[in-house]
Amino acid sequence: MNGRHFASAASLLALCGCSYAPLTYMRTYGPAADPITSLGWGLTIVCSIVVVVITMLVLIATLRARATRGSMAAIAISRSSNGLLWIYIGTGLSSLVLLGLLIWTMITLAAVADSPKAPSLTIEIRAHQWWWEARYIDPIAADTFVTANELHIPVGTAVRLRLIGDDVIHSFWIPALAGKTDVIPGQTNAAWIEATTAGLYRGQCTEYCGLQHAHMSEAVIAESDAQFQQWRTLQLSDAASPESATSLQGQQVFLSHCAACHTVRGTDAGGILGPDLTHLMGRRTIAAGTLPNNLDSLTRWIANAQAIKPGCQMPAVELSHEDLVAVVAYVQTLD
Amino acid sequence: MITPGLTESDPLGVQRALPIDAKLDAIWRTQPGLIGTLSCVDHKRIGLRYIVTAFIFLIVGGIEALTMRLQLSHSNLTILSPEAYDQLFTMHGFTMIFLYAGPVLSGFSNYLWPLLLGSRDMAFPRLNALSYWVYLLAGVFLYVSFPLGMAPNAGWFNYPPLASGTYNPGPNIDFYLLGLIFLGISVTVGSANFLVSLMRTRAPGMSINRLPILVWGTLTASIGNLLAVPAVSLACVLLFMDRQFGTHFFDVEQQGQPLLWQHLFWMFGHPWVYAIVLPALGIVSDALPTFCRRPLVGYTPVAIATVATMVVGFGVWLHHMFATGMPMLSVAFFSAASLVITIPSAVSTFAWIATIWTGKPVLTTAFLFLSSFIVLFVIGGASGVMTGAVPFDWQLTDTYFVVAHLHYVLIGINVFPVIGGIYYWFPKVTGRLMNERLGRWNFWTMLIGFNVGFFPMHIAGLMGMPRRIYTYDHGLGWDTVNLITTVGSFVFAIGVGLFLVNLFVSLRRGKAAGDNPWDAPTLEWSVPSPVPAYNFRVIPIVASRHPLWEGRLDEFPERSSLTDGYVLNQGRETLATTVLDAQPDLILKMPGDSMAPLLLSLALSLLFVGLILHSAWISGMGALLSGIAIVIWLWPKRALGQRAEAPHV
Amino acid sequence: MVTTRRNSPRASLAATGLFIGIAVALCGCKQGRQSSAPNQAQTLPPEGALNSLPLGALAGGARLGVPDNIANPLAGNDEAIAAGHQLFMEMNCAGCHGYDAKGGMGPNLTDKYWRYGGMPSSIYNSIYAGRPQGMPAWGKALPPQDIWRLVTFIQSLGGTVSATYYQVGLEGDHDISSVAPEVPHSLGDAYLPAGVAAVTGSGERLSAPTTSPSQSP
Amino acid sequence: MNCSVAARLAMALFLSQLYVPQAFAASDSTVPAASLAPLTALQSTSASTAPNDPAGEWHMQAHDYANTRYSTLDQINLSNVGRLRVAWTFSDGAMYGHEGAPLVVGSMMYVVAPFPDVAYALDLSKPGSPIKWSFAPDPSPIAIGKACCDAVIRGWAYAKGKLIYNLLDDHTVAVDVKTGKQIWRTKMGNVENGETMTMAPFVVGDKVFVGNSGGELGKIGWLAALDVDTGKELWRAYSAGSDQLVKIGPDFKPYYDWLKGKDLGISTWPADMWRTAGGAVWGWISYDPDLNLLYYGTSNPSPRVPVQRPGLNLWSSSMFARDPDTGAAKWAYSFTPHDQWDYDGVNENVLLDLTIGGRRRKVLVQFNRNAYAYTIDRETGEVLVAAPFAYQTWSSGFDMKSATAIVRPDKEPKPNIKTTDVCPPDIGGKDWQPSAFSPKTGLLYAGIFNICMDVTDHRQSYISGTPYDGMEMTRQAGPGKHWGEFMAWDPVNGRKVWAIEETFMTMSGALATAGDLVFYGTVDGWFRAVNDRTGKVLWSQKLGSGIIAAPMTYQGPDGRQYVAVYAGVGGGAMVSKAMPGFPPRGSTLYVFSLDGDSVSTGLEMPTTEGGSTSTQNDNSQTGR
Repeated sequence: MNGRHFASAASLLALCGCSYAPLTYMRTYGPAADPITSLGWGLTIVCSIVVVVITMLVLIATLRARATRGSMAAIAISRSSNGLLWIYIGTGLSSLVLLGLLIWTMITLAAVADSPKAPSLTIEIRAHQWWWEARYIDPIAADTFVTANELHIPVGTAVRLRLIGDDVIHSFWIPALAGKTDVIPGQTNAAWIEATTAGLYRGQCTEYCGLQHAHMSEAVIAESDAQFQQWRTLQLSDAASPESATSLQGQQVFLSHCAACHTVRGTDAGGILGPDLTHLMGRRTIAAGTLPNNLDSLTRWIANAQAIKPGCQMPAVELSHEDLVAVVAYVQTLD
Repeated sequence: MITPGLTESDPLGVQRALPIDAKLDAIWRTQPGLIGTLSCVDHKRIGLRYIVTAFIFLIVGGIEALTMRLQLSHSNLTILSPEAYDQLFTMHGFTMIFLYAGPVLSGFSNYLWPLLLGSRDMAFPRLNALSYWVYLLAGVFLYVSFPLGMAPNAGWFNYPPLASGTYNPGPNIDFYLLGLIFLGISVTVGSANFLVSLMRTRAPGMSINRLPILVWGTLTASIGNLLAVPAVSLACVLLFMDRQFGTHFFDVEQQGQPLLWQHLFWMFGHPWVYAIVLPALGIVSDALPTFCRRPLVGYTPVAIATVATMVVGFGVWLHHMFATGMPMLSVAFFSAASLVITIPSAVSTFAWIATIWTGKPVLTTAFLFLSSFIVLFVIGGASGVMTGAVPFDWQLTDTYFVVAHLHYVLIGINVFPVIGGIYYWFPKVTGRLMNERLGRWNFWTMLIGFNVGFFPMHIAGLMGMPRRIYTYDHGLGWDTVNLITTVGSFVFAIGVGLFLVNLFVSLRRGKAAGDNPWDAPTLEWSVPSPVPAYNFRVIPIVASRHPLWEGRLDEFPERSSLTDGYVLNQGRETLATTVLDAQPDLILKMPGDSMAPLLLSLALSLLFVGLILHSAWISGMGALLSGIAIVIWLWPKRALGQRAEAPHV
Repeated sequence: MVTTRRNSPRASLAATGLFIGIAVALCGCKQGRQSSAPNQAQTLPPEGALNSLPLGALAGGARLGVPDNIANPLAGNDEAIAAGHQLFMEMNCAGCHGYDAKGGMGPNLTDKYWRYGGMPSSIYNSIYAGRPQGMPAWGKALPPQDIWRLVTFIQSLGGTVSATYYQVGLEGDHDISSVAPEVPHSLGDAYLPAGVAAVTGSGERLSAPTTSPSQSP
Repeated sequence: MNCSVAARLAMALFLSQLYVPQAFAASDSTVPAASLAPLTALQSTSASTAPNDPAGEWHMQAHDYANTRYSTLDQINLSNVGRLRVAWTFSDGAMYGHEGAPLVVGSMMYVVAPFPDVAYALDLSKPGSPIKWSFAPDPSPIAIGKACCDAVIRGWAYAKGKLIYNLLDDHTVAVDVKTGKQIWRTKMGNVENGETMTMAPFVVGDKVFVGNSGGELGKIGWLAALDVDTGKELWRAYSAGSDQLVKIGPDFKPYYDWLKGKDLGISTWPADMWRTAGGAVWGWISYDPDLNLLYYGTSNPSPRVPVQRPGLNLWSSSMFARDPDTGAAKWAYSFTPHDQWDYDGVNENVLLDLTIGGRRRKVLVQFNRNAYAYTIDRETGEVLVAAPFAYQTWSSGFDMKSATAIVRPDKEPKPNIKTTDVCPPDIGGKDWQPSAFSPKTGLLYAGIFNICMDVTDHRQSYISGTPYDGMEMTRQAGPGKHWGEFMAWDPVNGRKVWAIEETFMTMSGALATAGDLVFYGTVDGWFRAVNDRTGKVLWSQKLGSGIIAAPMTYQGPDGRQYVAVYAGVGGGAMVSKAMPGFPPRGSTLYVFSLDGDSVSTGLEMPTTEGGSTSTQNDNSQTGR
C-alpha cells in the first residue's frame, strides 16, 4: 500500500486541496517520505474512526436514558452490573489498535531511517540566522562549491545531507521528500532525501530560531541527470565579468560595500557571512525564499532589507540612487 | 471524644446551627480586614485565590492569543513586529501552562481536599499560604517584563543557544529563568503539602480505596511535580550561570551541549503536562457520576490508570525531540512508550462512557461540559498517538498539527473540566446555583468556538504550516484555514466571557442551593454551603466511597457516621490518621493565621529582583530577610504544643 | 441560611492588583537598560563620502566619519555589545587586534594608549576612515549602526578615554593628581615619524605595535 | 628504511628523551644528555662548502649554499672561549624584532635594521667600526599593519658589489656597497592587499631569489628570480594554481604518487580557493651547485580553518626543488598536506652527504614545524628518515610508504569548538630559526620548542587587506615547565644526541665553528657557547634584549676572530611575552672577541683604567 495509492484513494476525504499547498506532506514524491505518507494517512483514518465511534457512544449514552425534568434527588441511585465489561472491551480493542499502529510505525521507521542504496551525492548544509548555506562535497576538492537556499539534485539518486549548526538550532525540512532533521550547533546530523519525480519541492525552517524564523525557507529542485550536471558545471565556474559601464561601476560599488559579507568567486569579494552570490540569478528567489528573484525585488532588498525582513543580518546599506542602480545591474550579471 | 448531636435539616437540606458551631467558628474564623486577608491560612480562601488569580492569567493569556490570531488571520500582515510576536507567543505559552493550568487545579484541590477527606484544613496551612503568595509574586515578577518590552522571547521551552547570552543578551531570558525558578518553589511546596495532607489528614475509615478520584489525580500530580520540577529548576540555574557568570554548560565552543537543556526541560515538561491534566480527569471522575445518578464504573481501574499515566509519563520525554538526530534505537523505544501511555487513558474514557451509558444522566450545564470533555479528550489523545508514531512525527513536529494537539489536550482536558467543576461546586462555595440557561449559552458558544477555532489547526499542520511564525506568504494554502481559526478563537473567547458573566450574575442573583443541590455522594456535600470556616462540626467516620449514597445503594451494612465523630474544639485541631487504612492516630494542633508566609514570599521576591537587576546588595538583603522570615515562621509556639507546658501549679 | 462570610472574589482581585503595583515600582527603577530598536538604521550625519578606494587600501586622507565630540548613541547597550563582539570576529578585526583585543599586528584596544584618539568618536573615525599604518577603511563596507556597535564593544573593554579625559590631555592638566598616574602628561603629542620609538608612560608601551598573536611572518 | 626501523628509532629517541633530566635550567647551568656516539660512525657526514667565500668573511646569511652556518675559523676554541668579551656594539634604533645576521665583505660589515629597513655599512678597519654610509629606503607605513608577525627583516644578501634586500612594503632594493646609493628597486606586489616581504634574498650567480610573506592575509605565495644587475624579474613560480603558474613541466618527477597529477595546485582546492591559497615563501633557500637545484619551502594554506578548504591544498606546507635558471620544478614534497595547524614548510634545508643503509646519499635535512625532522634524498625527493625531534600529539605515527604523518582525528581543530592540548602549536617544534651543521661532529645544532596549544577555529571571510587565518589559541609549556631547548641531532639515525633545556623558547639561529664550538642565544637574552660534542655550556653572556637572530663569525682586518649577534626580541618570540622575565625590545649588535680586543686596542690607543679601551676617537679625549 504505497503512498500514491493511498493518496488518490483518500483525496476525496481530504478537507484541503493538497495541490495548492506546496508544503503538505500528505502527498510525497520520494522513498524517504512515501512510507511515512502511507503511515500518516493510516493514522489519520484510524484516529478519525476512533473519534467518531467515541462521539457516537457519548451521544447515545447521554440521550438514551437521560432524565426528564425534576430535581436530582428524585432520581434513584442504582449501580447496574455490566459497567466493567465496557472497560475490558474498550481497553482491549484500543490496545489491539495501538499494537497494530506500533508495528506499522516500526516498519516505516526501518524503511526511512537511512537510504537503502549508498547516496552518491553529499551536500553539507550549514544553517545560519535566517538562510541556508549549502556546500556540494566531492572527492575531487575542486568540484566542491558553495550555493545557498536552493538545492539541485538529480532525480532518482539518494542524496546524503550533513546538517551542521552554526549559531542557533534550526530544522531542515522538505515535506515532499523527507521528515525534518534539526540542525544543532556542535554536532553534525545526517539525513537523506531522494526525489522520484522531477519538480520543485519547497520547505521551511521548523525550529524557532529568532526574529526571522518565518522567512527562512529552502527548496529542492529535482531534475534530470543531464540538467543537474549542466547546473553543476555552471556553479563551479567563476562569475562572469561585467561588460556594460553601469555594471562595471556596480562591481566597484559591490567590492567596496558588499565584499566583506558576500563571496563572488573570480573577484576579490570573499565574505562568508552572507550567501554566495557567484550565481545568484540562477536562483528562483532571494532572501531565503522571501522575494521572487527579479529587478524590483533586488532593488527593494538592497535598498532597505530591514523593511522586508526586520531584524535580519543584512544591514540597510546607504547607497546613492546611482550606486544602487549600478550595483543591481552588476548583481544581475551573476547568472 | 465523640459527642452525639442532633441533626435535622429543613426542606432545602440546610442543617440547623447549634451552639457548638459558634464556638468552632470563633476558633477557625479569619480576622476581618487587611491583616486578616494577608495572614489568612484558611484552605478555602487560598483555594479561591488560586482560582481567581489563575482565571485572571487565563484572560491575559487569552488576550495575547487573540492578538496573535489577528496577526495570523491573513498572509503578510504587519499588525505585530516579529519581536512583539515572539514575546507574545512566549508569554502566551508561559502564562497558560505555568500561570493558569497548574494553579487553577491547585486552587480546586486546595479548596476541596479537606472537604473530601473530612478534615478541618490541609496538613500545613501556612505552607499553603506561602505556595499561593510565591505563585502570585512569580506571575507578577514575570509580567513586569511585559510593559518594559523585555518579556522572554525564546518560546516557553526556551532552547539555548537562542536563549544563551550570545544570541539573547538582554534581560528577557533572565526574567524567564528566574520566574520559572521562583514558580518552582511554589509548585514544590504545594505538592509536598498535598502529599502529607493525603497521608495524615484523612477522615477515619477513609482507606486509600475510598479516596475520590480528584484526590488520586492531585496526589499523582504532586508526586510527579516533586520528582520533575527539580529538573527544570536545575536547567534554569545552569542557563542563568551561563548567561551571567560565564560558565559553559550549553556553550558549544567550550564543549557544552545545547541538547542538555532539551533533555532536562522535557524530563520536567512531560510529567508537568500530565500534572496539569490528571487532577482535571479527577474532577470528571467525581462530578460525572453524580449527574448519572450512579457511582463511577471501575473505580479501581481508573485510580490505577491515573497513577500509571504519570509513571509512564516519566519515560516518554524524548518524543518532544524526535527530530534532533537521536539514534534510531532510543527514538523507537520512546515512540513505543508514547503509544503505550494511551492505554491508561483508554481505561478512563471507557469508564466514563460506561458510567453515562449505565446511568441516568441529568443534562445540567456541568454535565454537558464534563461529557463533551470526553470527545475533546479523545481527539487530543488521537492526535497525540499520531505524533507518537516517530516517522510521522518527523513530518508533524513543530507544525500547527502539534499546536492543535496541545490545545485539544490542554483546553479539552483542563479548561472544560475546570468550568464544569465550577458549575458543579459553585453552590457549595457560594450557596447559590449558577444560571442554567446562561450556562447552556456559555457551553455551546465555547464548544463550537473551540472546535471551529482549533480543529482547522490540524489541517494547517497537515499542510505544512510551521509553528511560531509571525507571518506567512500567500500561495501556501494557509490563508483560509487561519481565517477560520481566528474566527473560531474569537467565538471561544466570547464563550469564556459568557462564563464570567454567568459567574458574576449568579454570585448575586443565583438561586439558593442548599447543602446538596445535586444530591451528590461525597463528604463535601454533607457540610452547609457556603462552607463554614471549620468545615466539619464533627470529623466524620467514613465507611464507603460515597458516604451520602450508602443508604440508597445498600450494598453492605456499615454506614458512615457524619454526625457522630470527633469535635476537636480545643483550639484549631484536626484529626491525624494512619497512612494506609486511616485509623485515628493523634490530634494535630493547627497553626492560626500568620504573616510569615507573606513576609517570606516578599523576601524571596526581593532576592529574585536583586538577581534580575544584577545587584548583589538587593539579592543579599532578600536572602537575609528570607532567613529572618523563616526563623519567625519556625519559632516554636506554645499554642501548638511546640514548647514545654509550664508545670501545672 | 445564607451567610455572607464567604470570601468574595473581589477581595482577592484587589490584593492581586496591589501586588502588581508594588512589583512594577520595584522593577521599574532599573535604569539604563533602554532596549535599542534592533537594527533600525539611526541616520547619523555621514560627513562627506569616501573616495572610491577599494576596501583594503589606505584611506588616510579621507574626511572624518563623524564630528569629534559626538557621543556613542548605543553606549552600554547589551545587544550592541554582543553584536559588536560578533562583528569584531566576523570582520577579521580579531586577526589583527587579537581575539582578546590585546594587540597583535594591530595595536592593543584595551589599554589607555590611543595613537589616533581614544574617544568613542575618534575610534569611530579610525574604523570609518582607516589609519595610515594598515588599518583598512570600513566606512563603505559597514553602515554607521554597525560601526557604532563595534565602538560600543571596544568601550566595553574598558580602554576608551572619556571626553573630559581627552580635554585634560589636550590642554595639559597642571594639577597632575587629577590625571590617572599611569597616563603621560600630554596625550596629544604629535605622531612621531615612522619607526622612531617614543617610550611613553610605562616603559614597554611603544608607538610601534607589539607583535602578532602568531609568529609565522 | 621500512617503517619498523623508524618505529624503533622513534622509540629509541623517546627513551633517550626520558633520560634528559628535567632539571630547570638556571641561567647558565645546563645538563648534557646522553654521551656522544662514537666518532667514527658519523665521521662520514659532510657538506659542500660552495660558494667557498673567503674563510674570514661572511657573504650570505647562511654562510654557504648548503646552509651549514659552519665557519672554519678556530682562533676562538674550547680552551680560550672563556675569555670572550664585548669588543664593540652598534645599535640601529629600530625597535622591531632583529632576525638577520651581519655580512662581512673585505673590511666592511653590512647590516639592515627592521622597519623602516635602514641599511648601514660599518668600516671594520677603523676603531669602533664607524658608519661609512647609511641608506634609508623609506618604505610605506601601511606595511606595519599588514606584516603578520612584526615588521622584521630576516636577512640581506651581497652580490657583485651590491647589498640586496627586501623592503617590508613588497619591494626588493639593491644598494651600491661603495656609495650607499640605490641602484635599483623592483616592486613585487601590492602591500595594501596584505602582501609583505621579510625573507632574506638568496643569490646564485647573477640571479637573486626572493619570496613573499602574507599567507595570513590570503596572499598566494611565490618565488621570483631577479637579475642581480638590473633587478628585472626573470621568472616567478607560484605555490598554487595551474601547472603553468607553478612552473611544473614535463620533467617534474615527485617521488610519491599522490603528488603526481595535472594542475594539482587547482584540483586540491575547493572551487576558486587557490587564488587565496597562501603557501608564502618567507623562509630559507639552499642550492646544490652540482645538481643545479634550488630548495625552498612554502608556508601554510589559507585560511587556516581546514573545514573551509577540503582537499590536500597543494602546494602549501611543501618544499620544491627547482632549476634556478628556468624556475622549472624538478620535484616537490608536502610535509603536511591539508595542513590544519599552520605547520608550514619554510624552515631551512641543510644539504648534507651522508651514509644511510650502507649507501652514500645526497640528502637535505629539515626540522619541520610539525615536529618531524626529515632527512630527504635531494635528488629524488624520497623521505629517508622522519623522526619527531620535539614532543608532539598531532600525529600517531609516520607512514614511510606514502611519507605522510598519520593524523589523530581528536587533535583536528574544529570551528567553534575548543580542541585542547595540541602539540606542537602553530609555531611548531622549531620555527624558522636556522640550524647549523658541523662537519667535525657530523651533527646538526638547532634551537627547538617544547610548547602545546588549545585551539579554536573560526570560519573566516576573505576581506582583502585583512587577516584570513581564523585560529584562536592559547599556548602553554609542553611536558616539563621549560618552553625551549637547544639540541644536537644525528641526521643519519634521526636521534637527539644531547639537549640543553632553556626557560624560554630558543628562537635564535646557531653557529658552528672549527673551534669545536656552537653558539646560540636565548629569548631572555643569554648568548652561549657550548662544546659541540658534549653540549656543555662553556661561556654565557647576558645581552641587552632577547636574541632571535643568528650569530656569525668573521676575521677582522686586524686578524682577530670576532663573533657577532643581534639582540632585539620580537617576531615569533612575542607569543611568550606574557611570561615573567620576558625582556623588553632592543636593537643592539654585539661583537665579541678574545679579551674584548679589537682594532681599537694596540699600542697607539690610550687605555682607561679598568682595562676597557676608550672608544671615543676624539683627540680631545687623549691622555685622560
